[in-house]
Amino acid sequence: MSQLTSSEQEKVRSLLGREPTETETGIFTVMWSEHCSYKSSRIHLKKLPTKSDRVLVGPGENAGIIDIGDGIAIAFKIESHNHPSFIEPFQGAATGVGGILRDIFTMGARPIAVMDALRFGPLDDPQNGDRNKRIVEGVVSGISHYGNCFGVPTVGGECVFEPCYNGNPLVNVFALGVFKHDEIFFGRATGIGNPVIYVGAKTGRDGIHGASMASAEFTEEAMANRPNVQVGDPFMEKLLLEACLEAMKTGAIVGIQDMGAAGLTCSTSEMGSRAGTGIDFDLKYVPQRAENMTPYEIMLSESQERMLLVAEKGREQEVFDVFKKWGLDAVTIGTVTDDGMLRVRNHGVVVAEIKNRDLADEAPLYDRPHAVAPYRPAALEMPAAHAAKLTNRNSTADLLALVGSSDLCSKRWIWEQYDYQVRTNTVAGPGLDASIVRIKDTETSIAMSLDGNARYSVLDPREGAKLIVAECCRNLSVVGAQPVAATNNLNFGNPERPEIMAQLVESIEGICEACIHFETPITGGNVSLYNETLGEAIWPTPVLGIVGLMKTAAPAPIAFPKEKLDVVLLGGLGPADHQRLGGTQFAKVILNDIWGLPPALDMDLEKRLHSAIREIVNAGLVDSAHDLSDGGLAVALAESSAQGIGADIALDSTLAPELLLFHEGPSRVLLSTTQFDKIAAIAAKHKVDALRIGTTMSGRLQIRNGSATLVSVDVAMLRKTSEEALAGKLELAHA
Amino acid sequence: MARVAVDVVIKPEILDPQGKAILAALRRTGHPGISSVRQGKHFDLEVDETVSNEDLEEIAAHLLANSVIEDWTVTRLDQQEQVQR
Amino acid sequence: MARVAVDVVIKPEILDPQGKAILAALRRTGHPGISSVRQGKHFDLEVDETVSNEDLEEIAAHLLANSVIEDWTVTRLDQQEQVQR
Amino acid sequence: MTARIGVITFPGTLDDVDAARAVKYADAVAVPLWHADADLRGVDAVVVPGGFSYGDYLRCGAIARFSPVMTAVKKFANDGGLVMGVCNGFQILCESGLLPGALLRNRGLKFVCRDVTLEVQTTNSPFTQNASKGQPLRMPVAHGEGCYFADDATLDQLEAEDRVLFRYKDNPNGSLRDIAGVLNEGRNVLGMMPHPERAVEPLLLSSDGTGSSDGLVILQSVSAACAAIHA
Ligand SMILES: Nc1ncnc2c1ncn2[C@@H]1O[C@H](COP(=O)(O)OP(=O)(O)O)[C@@H](O)[C@H]1O
Ligand SMILES: [Mg+2]
Repeated sequence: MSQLTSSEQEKVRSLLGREPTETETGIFTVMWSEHCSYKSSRIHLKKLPTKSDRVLVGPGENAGIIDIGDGIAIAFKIESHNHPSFIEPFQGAATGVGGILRDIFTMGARPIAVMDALRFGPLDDPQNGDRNKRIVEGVVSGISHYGNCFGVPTVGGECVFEPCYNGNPLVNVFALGVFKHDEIFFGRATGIGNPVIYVGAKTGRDGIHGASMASAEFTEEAMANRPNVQVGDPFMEKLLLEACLEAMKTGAIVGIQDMGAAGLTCSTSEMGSRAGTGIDFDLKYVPQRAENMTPYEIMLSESQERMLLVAEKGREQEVFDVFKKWGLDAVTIGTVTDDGMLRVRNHGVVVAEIKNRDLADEAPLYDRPHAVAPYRPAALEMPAAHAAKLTNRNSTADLLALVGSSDLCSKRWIWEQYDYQVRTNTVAGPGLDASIVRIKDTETSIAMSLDGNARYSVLDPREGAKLIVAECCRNLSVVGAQPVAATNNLNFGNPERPEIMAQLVESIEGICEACIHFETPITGGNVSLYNETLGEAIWPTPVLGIVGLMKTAAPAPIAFPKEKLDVVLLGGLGPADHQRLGGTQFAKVILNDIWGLPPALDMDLEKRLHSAIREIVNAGLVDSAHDLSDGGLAVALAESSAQGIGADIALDSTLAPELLLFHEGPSRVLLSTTQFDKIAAIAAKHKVDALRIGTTMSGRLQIRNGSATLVSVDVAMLRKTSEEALAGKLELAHA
Repeated sequence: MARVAVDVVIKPEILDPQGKAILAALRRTGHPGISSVRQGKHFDLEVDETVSNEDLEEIAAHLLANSVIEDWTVTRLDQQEQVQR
Repeated sequence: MARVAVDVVIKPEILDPQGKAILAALRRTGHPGISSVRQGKHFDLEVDETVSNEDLEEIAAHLLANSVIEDWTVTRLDQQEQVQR
Repeated sequence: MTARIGVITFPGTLDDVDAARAVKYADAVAVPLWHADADLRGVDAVVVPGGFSYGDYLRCGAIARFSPVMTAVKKFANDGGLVMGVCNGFQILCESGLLPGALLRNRGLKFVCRDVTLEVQTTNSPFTQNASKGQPLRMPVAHGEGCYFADDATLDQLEAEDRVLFRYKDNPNGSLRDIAGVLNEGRNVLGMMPHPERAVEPLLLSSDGTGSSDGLVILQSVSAACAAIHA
């Protein structure tokens, strides 16, 4: 459990001019925790680009908001629930979904899509495999339970396994909502004398200190100390959503904020500090589920499904009526004041009295040392022993191993548990490069992609971050969307270690460079630090969520749909070498190793490729489209074949087979088409290569290079290997 | 062969949304005399004589219940006696 | 105030895939002595003196259990006695 | 005269908006009905849509059946009114006793969201009168408890009386005899797990090859049956 440091305690004393009460100490501890105050990351986050013509609300609010035309806006954000998901996977993941959904609808937007980025320890880990399986099952069913019952489609995500997540799984959830420009609400307590109203679930002793727990490493002691588990009630959240949106329509609500981390403390002080006002309230009015709760416990409880709102004085009844209709508690607990103080009473007696500004603006800010090389647990060159293993390989067997590996196999076992089509907006659900939801009654759709390849980040955090942004934007472009804005979740280890802090700083700076280059300003995000268990830090894992806009239309499938189409590799074969093979899935699955550098990214070329592929797909010139990412060319071919028919591919390259087939150089897209000439013309215009590499055919995927046949495999075999892998590894095939 | 019942309930301090919803339904359908409902799981096991009380306790704690949020009791039905921890 | 337990189990002739999955897990983790597992629901109610045995029976039969697929027992815990139908 | 089809909203209902939209696609008027009102507003037919009414706590549909609107729906159905329950709506109708049987946890123990193919078993119903016997219909399922169960005698009777309306070609949940939808004795109440209201526009999910508007034929049948009542 993180506590205030002695200098922080000193600062509290000097701000208050006296000793804090027990409740005040609790309030400062959570508000100044890493989770709430971003004290280690704030000075670096300031570097991020946050503006464009479309950005209506940038970082700092509950979610970022961008304009999408027609008077419509979207709000979106990503949030982590890593620690709780380790302690209790089902509830931890479920309440993670609940939390991010509240962030969206507290701004007035109706959530229309969720995506999840998951990281687990390997399912076949000798020591932790069984526990990892239970965590996977728990997390996926928790997300499924909450999202499905709330009624928001979970339209995609990603799921990766590495040993560094054995003791520290990651659950990052992205949510996106839609509303009109004039329906936007803020978490501001404006209007002196206005009533402060508590709505939703009763307050219990749940998750007390969740925020400060999320700011400390796991120790044996913390694991034994488990009363922090919060239980989510998605049904209550659905009622809360409908009631809040309906109450907002009355015009009687002035400001509204969800109670997330640090519950009542955070919502009251943030609403006050944003508006420059104070809030004076009495805990005796707070609906309570448990008996004899102390002021400290009520202020720090993280019971779920609660909101705080400020109404226009005299119009409370309109608000109460709406909440009553939906069967929810709504009670006035205090008023907005002009003195800027957070004043908490318990049956009239003041138990805490703090300037709101002191909690928000005076929070500590650290420039933690980072002038060292980022922590890097891998050699720079390919270990010599691998050279021998690379000769005379059976590339067909390697491809099957990759297609059936836990990172690359079909994630159907996961996403079929999610209702990815409720509310009938899902144009493209899980399974495509990007997911697409249409905005009803407009011609616009939103495409979205989550990515975060930590193998690249651990080898070079700056280049890794750029590659992630590039991949997200490439995924969006492949379905025809223009990337417009981003959110990010920075999952790192202990920032008090300079080599970890260096990873964080390098990653943030890489995101900056790439987001400027690809014109996707960051509108918000989340930082999750101290992802370490028993001294073992996770790899640096920045996860980007990027959204794009497109005219509503069905995108091309990934699948090769029919015979005798030209197979085209837009962007060409690309350069490759063995140093840059070290971060690939080939290195991981086949050689069980990691070394070297991530694939080389030319951001100018990448951006030209995005323009070219958008123009090509939007002109309706392709029968299928799929970008190259993990696993490289051969895996992309296998995926397009497994979902459709096969192909006969003839390459002519001097690259060694493992490089040719499996290098992960970016800036490449695989197409099938009957209109190669038109595609080549568009590609030439954008100065991008368009290489005709083969023809689609039924039954088999065959890859030749010159006179050598590298791969020859049954499409049915590819499909079976990909589709059955995950359930098989989870040992559920026979359950 | 013996019959064993294991009852698993959510710990008292932890929210039980199911129980809450059932209680609300009972209120609406005219049962004001019920003041609390908690929903849990019930398992009926058939075990042979090789299964000791310690085995049962371990099965309940590790497989049937989630000790982070649930409590449990193990009862041998033929003896109507609760297994002590 | 009295405490009442209601246990609801799927009828024996109906397949219980959850119970089967648990049994399979027990086999895998080395508990061959368990020959059958059936999973059901357990309810803990707190009731006042206005609530008769007939009321409890009716609540169990009409709300807590679905008689098409489930059987149930009602037990007043203070008396450890099963309410007779 | 245009058919007026009621769509019920319980706390926790999710598919009411989609159902209302689908009703409009079938050239009928959607009339919102609220769980707390016992008034059906003079509608010609009622859709009990999917979702998680009352959180689906206890058993799916078990709590919703006690709501005032369901008292009205029971009376409406007993008087011959057309009632169609989809997904959670099917569960509610079974729990209410308007349809035989019950819906158990999926055999695979997981929630499953997937496109399935149904086969129309009979056109002798107001819900399938515009379809043809044996017609395959593609539409999604999305449920955790959709395994249809009834005892053998009941199943035999359903079959003997031609009351199995749809069967799965690719059973996703373990339903007995692949049953996806059943009728009541009066043939005026339908329950089905798959979602016709989600399959009214080919655009959605078309790139997986799953985009379908096959659900329309069911809603159009209802719409036509309502119009016939007026005629
Ligand atoms: N945890 C998950 N939840 C939902 N969908 C997932 C999840 N993991 C993977 N998917 C889906 O599986 C497909 C393949 O994922 P991935 O290989 O990560 O895509 P890409 O390489 O294009 O980013 C995507 O459509 C993705 O949405
Ligand atoms: Mg992709």
